[in-house]
Amino acid sequence: MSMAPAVDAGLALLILGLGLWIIAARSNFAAVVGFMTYGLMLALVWVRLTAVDVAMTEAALGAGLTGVLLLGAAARLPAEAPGGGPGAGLRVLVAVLCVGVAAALAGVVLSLPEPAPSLAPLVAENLPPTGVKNPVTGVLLAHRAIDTLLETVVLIPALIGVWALAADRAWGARPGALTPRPSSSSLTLLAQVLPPFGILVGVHLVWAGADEPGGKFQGAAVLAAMWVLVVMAGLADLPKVTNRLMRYTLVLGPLVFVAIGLAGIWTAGAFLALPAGYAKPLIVLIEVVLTLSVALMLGLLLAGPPKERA
Amino acid sequence: MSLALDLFTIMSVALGALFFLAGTVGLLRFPDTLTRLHALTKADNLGLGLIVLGLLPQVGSVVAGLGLIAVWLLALLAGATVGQLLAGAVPPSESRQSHREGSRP
Amino acid sequence: MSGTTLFGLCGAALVGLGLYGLICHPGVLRKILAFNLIGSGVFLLFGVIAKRGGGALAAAGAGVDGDPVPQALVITGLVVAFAATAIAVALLLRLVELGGRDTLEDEAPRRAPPPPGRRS
Amino acid sequence: MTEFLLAAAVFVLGTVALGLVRILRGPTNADRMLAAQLLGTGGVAALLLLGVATGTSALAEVGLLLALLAAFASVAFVSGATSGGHTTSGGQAARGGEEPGRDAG
Amino acid sequence: MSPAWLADVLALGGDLLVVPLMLPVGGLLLGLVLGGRHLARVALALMVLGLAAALAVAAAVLQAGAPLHYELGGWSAPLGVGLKADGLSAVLLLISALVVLAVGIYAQRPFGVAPGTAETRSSLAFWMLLLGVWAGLNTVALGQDLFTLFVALELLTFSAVPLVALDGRAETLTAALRYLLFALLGSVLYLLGAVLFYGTFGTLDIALLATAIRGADPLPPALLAAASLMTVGLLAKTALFPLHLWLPPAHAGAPPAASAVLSALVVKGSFFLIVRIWFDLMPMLLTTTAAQILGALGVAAILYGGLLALRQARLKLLVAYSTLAQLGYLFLVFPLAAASEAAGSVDVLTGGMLQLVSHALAKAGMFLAAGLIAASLGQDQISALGGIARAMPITVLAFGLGGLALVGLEPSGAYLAKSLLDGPAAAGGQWWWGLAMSVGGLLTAAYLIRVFYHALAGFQLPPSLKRRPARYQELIALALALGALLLGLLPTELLGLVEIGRTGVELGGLR
Repeated sequence: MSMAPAVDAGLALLILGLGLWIIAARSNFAAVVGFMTYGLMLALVWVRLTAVDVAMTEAALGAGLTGVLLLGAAARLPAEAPGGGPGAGLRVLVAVLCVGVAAALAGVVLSLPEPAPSLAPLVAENLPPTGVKNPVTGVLLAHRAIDTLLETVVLIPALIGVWALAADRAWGARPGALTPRPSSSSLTLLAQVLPPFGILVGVHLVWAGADEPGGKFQGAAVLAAMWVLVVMAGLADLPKVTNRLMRYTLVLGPLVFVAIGLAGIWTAGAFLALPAGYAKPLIVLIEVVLTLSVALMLGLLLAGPPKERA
Repeated sequence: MSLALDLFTIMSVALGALFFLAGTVGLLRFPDTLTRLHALTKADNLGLGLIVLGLLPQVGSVVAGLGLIAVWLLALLAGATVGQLLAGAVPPSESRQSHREGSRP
Repeated sequence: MSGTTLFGLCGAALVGLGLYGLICHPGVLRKILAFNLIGSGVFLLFGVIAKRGGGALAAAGAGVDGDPVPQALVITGLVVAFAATAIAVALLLRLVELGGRDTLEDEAPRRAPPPPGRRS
Repeated sequence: MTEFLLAAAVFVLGTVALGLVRILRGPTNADRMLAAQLLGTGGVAALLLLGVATGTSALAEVGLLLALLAAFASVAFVSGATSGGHTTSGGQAARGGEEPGRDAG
Repeated sequence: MSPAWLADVLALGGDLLVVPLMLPVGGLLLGLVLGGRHLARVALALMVLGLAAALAVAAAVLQAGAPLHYELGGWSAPLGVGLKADGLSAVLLLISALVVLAVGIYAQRPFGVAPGTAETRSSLAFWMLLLGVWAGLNTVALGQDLFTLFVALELLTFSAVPLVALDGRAETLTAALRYLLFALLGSVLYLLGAVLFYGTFGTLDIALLATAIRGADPLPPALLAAASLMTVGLLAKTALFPLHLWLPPAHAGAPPAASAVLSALVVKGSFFLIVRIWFDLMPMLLTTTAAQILGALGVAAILYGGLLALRQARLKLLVAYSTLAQLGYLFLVFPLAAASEAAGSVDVLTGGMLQLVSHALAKAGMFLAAGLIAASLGQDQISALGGIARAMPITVLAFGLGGLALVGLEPSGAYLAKSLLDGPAAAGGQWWWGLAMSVGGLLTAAYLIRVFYHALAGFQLPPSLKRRPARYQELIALALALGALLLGLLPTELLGLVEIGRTGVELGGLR
């Protein structure tokens, strides 16, 4: 008997059970911890789906940073979810509707065409001009570069939206959602030992991302996590929201990306096109600067709006 | 040679898996947070260590092996520190305080 | 049934589950969690479609089998979902800080929050 | 060997599932976090087993990421739980009295 | 316009499309670095450039008589991502640039930073978010790839939601949170539809998908699921009845400059995508009951929004409910296009886009005017408006002209739109759509009369104003409202802009 189906079935059961728990739990905190475990299991599912790049992103962003964000929220909210909500009748109605949606989707999944349509051959054919060997990186930075550019740009209004929730007089203060813990030797130790390790992993992910699984988003998420860790241990302060250097770093990545893209109009005939022969170094350059900006943005999104310290 | 290595892998991984089981049983059966904590940090680190050890002969390259060892070391470091932190976060009265839920008294 | 199809069905179920939570759960934090659940279900469908469409790259020896386009889209989508969660959490925390409740229900609470230190 | 490693992965996942009961039952949040910590290590172990069994590339990196982020999450928990931000009933943390931004006219 | 100038622009070809795409993005990046006092001025300068770019694109499209295409990065679909500017895109680009510029001028005072003062929270946030909304809209107008459009929708959402909560009061935070949850649900449903398209046809490019769908027989079940999921998701973002719950508190609670953009433009972005999906992607589905359902929901929105607007005590809430009703008109496009012959369906779409533009101008003007009134009185209870018409004649005139434009008096854009829509309704024997439009017009007139009844009462005793509005702000509101009222005078060649890139054949040919 082959074990692979058992692995898949076990993972599927775990995921569904955890999903049910996240919805059904009474305690907010229990639901969030369930969500983090859920993210971890999802990373395993992505490995099973041979999408290692996604597994890394899920582990770092989906489970890690999102989990920490929600954990912080749960710690500041009442322990139990508020009561109320729709009445029993309506709940049944909604449940029926949701089962219907799920069943319809399941039907669609089962009826997907065979053989499956795929752009994989096209990507494989068009990967050599980009100079990179990781097809996911090729798609993100060459074939669909506009999505990646817009996505880093999307983070800017998101960050502004978070900052805008400050009190007027707190403008110019430091972000206040991360609460530095009163010094504790073990935490300080961890915050000193873990980041060098994490930074190494993050840099390696970015560097290797051109040819192997990994890339800027995964690397940036790790770097952001290490930064936040150091802040939580009280070893470093967050920059004030008006800090110039921070603002320059935030826009550096997208700005370089746009500049290279615009240069492409003259050097390679189209916006976001990369001149032949220079594609790989330019992609690596974009990856590196984007990593810096994205890591900073992710960390700041986690750090919340500026707040005056009491 | 290969057979011996395979045997080594099987033994080591199986033992590691058993440690995980032990850790889980401890997590479920031990009476309070602190004893659970102590049982757990040992069990899961040993479990992961044994599994990594068992996997070493199965990976092709030295680099990959070093990577596995790095994972274990990292988990060890994190587990130890976090265990200590969690222990600090559990005031003796915590088990009688709020945040509780479910059927256990 | 192949594992891939199984995960596809799993994704469909997660969407349904999350939808229920998003509509029915009164707590905002739980609505945010439910949204993330739907999101992961959708991403899982992307993954299933990527896996189904794989093969050609493996044949070309690229080391990854699976359609890289949906995989790239999921990575983009995960970052966007994180940003969405960050805004929602920040809004919620600010609302509670200003004395609001962690729910969007208009009427007064039907069930009083349990007093601290007592089991509900 | 592949089958054995996969079987071991299933076994470890099984213990993980068992450990979930602790997240469900609590009773304290520290217990839940402890369970999550065990699940994290178990998840890493299962990942390594799966990866070696199927010859996944960049396996150690995924493992490292998981271990790093698990440690990070635990620290975040401890910080949140002990920094006084933990409230047990609604609105008590509200400070109120913040002046609203000016209404643009 | 000089031919030489036009020739230069046309020579740019597709590269021209990069300008509206990247101008607001560049503004976002520069703005974050500049911050402080310069931001308001730089943003305004970019908005002037943006209007010029939108005009250039429209001129190029008109001149060419065909859509402009562009392949980003030189990669052609399905691997790459394309841009396209057809008549519809040009209209959305133009109206976005126009309203954003008007609001940008208006907001110089409330969101400017006085010399010598450091950067303030509300000013940085407002200008950055306004640029974000603009970037999202321009990407929605030009995008040809379902996933790129998803990112554009998120750009729009992430910029629009914080605008609602800009004043930081608990009520507006609640409104923003509710809006965000609706919008996120909408996005994720849209994305779900997109993945089903990819799984079935292996591409996300709208044109390639349309071809593949046309050739598919029978239609795969995934297609229906994807179409409904995407439509429902976008309806939640557009706030079509019954998914409208979030809109009134959000639009009424935001600062007026933000409300104007939210009501005039943001909800239109998602509507625009619904039009793209139904008219470009799968026109053959338009003849089915789905179009009738959309139309029926539109009618429900017209009646419900109108009735509730009539019952509001606050001016800004009244304007917000009026937006609900006016959005309903847009959805009559679907059943009417289905009911008309190929040539007529183009007319219907022209009418729909005209209604979109007319409402955008009128509603922006009305929200700005209502905001000025609220700021001057310190509150916006309709019953307490007595004498305001004497104290602030220009503002009240702007509000009134905007209202007349909504009612659809000649020569307003709405009048022309309704006559374009009425023809097919009558010809197709579907008189009830016309009836709904008339009843909606009556309701609109009723709630406006109620406002004027109060505003004109007590003409002898004008209220004491807490602060006087700046004259230029009043004039901006007036200009927007006048624009809506005089839209019907546009030369017919310009109306033909909407038809460019639209053959009508797809629709007619398949029935």
